[in-house]
Amino acid sequence: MTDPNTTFSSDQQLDHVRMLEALLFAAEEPLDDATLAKRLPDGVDIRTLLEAVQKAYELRGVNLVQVGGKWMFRTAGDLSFLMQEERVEEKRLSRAALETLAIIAYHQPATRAEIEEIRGVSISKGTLDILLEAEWVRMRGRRKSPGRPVTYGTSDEFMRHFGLESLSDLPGVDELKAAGLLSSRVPASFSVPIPGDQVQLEDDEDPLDDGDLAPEEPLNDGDEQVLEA
Amino acid sequence: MTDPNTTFSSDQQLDHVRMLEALLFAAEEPLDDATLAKRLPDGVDIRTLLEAVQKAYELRGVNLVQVGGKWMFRTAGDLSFLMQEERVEEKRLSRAALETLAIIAYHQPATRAEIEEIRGVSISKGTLDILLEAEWVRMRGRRKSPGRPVTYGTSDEFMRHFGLESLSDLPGVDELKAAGLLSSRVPASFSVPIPGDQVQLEDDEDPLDDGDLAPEEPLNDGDEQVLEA
Amino acid sequence: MTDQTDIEEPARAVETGSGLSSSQTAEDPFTAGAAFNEISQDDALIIDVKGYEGPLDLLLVMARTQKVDITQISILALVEQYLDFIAELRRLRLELAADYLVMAAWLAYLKSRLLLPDTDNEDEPTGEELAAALAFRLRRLEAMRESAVKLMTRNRLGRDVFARGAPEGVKIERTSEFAGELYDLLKAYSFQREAQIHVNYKIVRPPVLTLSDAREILNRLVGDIAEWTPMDVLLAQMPLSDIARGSTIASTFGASLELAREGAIELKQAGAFSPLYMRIGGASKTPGQ
Repeated sequence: MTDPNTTFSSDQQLDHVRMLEALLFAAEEPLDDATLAKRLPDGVDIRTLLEAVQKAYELRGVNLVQVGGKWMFRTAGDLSFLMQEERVEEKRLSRAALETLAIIAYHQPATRAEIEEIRGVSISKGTLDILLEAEWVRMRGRRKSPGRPVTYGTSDEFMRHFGLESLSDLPGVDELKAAGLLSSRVPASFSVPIPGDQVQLEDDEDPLDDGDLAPEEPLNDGDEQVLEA
Repeated sequence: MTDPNTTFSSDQQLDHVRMLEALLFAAEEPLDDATLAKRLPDGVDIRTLLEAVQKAYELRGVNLVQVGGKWMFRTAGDLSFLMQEERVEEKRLSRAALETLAIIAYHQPATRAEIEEIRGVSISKGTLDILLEAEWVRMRGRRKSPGRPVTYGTSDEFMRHFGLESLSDLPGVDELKAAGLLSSRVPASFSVPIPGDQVQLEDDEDPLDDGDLAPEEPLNDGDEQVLEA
Repeated sequence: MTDQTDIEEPARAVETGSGLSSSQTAEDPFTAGAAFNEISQDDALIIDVKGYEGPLDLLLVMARTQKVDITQISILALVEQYLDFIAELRRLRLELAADYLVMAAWLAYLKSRLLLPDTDNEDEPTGEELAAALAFRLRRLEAMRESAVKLMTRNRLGRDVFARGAPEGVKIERTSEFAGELYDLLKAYSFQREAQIHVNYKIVRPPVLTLSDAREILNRLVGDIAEWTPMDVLLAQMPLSDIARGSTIASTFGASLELAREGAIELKQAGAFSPLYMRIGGASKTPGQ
């Protein structure tokens, strides 16, 4: 186990580490580099500092982790047995919702039709609603194709909940990609779409229209076309 | 600065420290010895452990503190400045307050009755309070007239805020006309007073009585006479 | 009703053979195949198929009964198994969702392509290509299922790992400060001072020739003129120096139209923009008459 203190080159760096610890401990939400940098004295190398802190806490009861590009402290995974009392009641996800979530996560951006194609069955009313409500899935944009269907992707909350640093951390994503199983086509081609960046729209996506985000509108009747109305 | 890790006598103690850290970190409330003991393996000397953890975090950005016999992690007191963000919100004056302020500025020293006469409407409760609160208006003294009404004038803060060097910088009729604020049709007899000194009392003013500055008294009931009581 | 149990059995059989359900630990509510457990005795005839998440799911479950590794399954055997199953359900006159029938039709086609020698038609995919497409879809669905399980068994926030229970947060101290512009202040002052000015306004008549005045003047002038006279000449005689000429012309012209209609005067004009002549009405008759 490393000594967190000897890792730091100077008293000044130690001061900065203390600040970083305090900020990340106090934060209600994961913080990104920019937010941290704004709070710390000018000219501090945030990345180096974060890595130092991450290392210092690596083997402790609380770890510094990066989720979706943001930093947060959380309890060490191996201590989950201790935390029974803190567990929150989970929503039960149906098998359909679970599969839909996985498809959206690995194939994003994915349209409803694409999800249905992979599952070989239409998505029942409410399945997407449940995922949207859980804030694990969000509407990303619209596919630039006839009917301009809405595309879905995962949210920051998804990254946070599953402790993913980025989408390339999705379990098994590399193997799936290599096997061509994230392709929409038979892997004769074996060219595979990498699950794209969460925030940036892809080339074939348009941003959502204003009305798309109206809460009651989109998904309740299982017909994407309604969004166009 | 001590090394938190070398403080612990054994791997087993380190395990317990990790547990303690995780429990205290995730807890929504400070935890007492008994609660901690119940959740840690049997036979752990909680007190020794807590002291060890407390010592380990002593100089870090996060400290273990005891409040009311219960334990919790807190960000270090000297870093509290990091956790605060000051935000100044601009509040705009109501039209009534602005008009009242303007009249006080030009016509000072002015009593409430005089302000009302110029405005043609009575001043609602609180309008003067707001101006006093904004520290743009102050009570100057009392008019040497029946009822000895309080006279109002502007403050240094008013001058600062509106960028005036002296009250005589307030524009006169011609300047107001030139700025298009007064129409060209005002009768020749129309005049704008040139306010006197902001600080010195005029001949017809008495200084304020001692009781006048009591906070709750003056303006809330909209009746100047009460001040005399 | 013995048929009912007959139907239920094969369905259950494939189900328990599924490697999927065993890989999903029952203790995890997220991953338990809840749909499988909802088959009740009364509804068995209908729900039995509904226990599957569509035809692809049914195929996947059947494939699982063939081989643990679905890359090794015999597509032809799978197709036959599916078609037999559907045929049995139809024999029992069970209502089947269209999805299942569409899949059955497609699989029947696939079967024929696999059994018959390839045609030379380049536009049609070969039986092998079709089989590969089906295998791909099955593997892809299975991959997503496995991924869902892996995802759900990660250390999840709020279940396995925890964020700070009582974050101090960043305290935002809001101080409100009054703001005002000198301009607004002066505007407010001017506005209300002016509002309190009491003035008597005298309404000044605008310097125009009214229609009725024009009519009166014209009546008087034309009364003396029996010969055609240009309007300009008449206008020159009008004693109205301080009135705008445009207004005079307009009103005079308007009045002349009115008078002409009443027969008091006559008008003539050779063409557009040429001079307008007027004379007293009835002047064509000899004055003597």
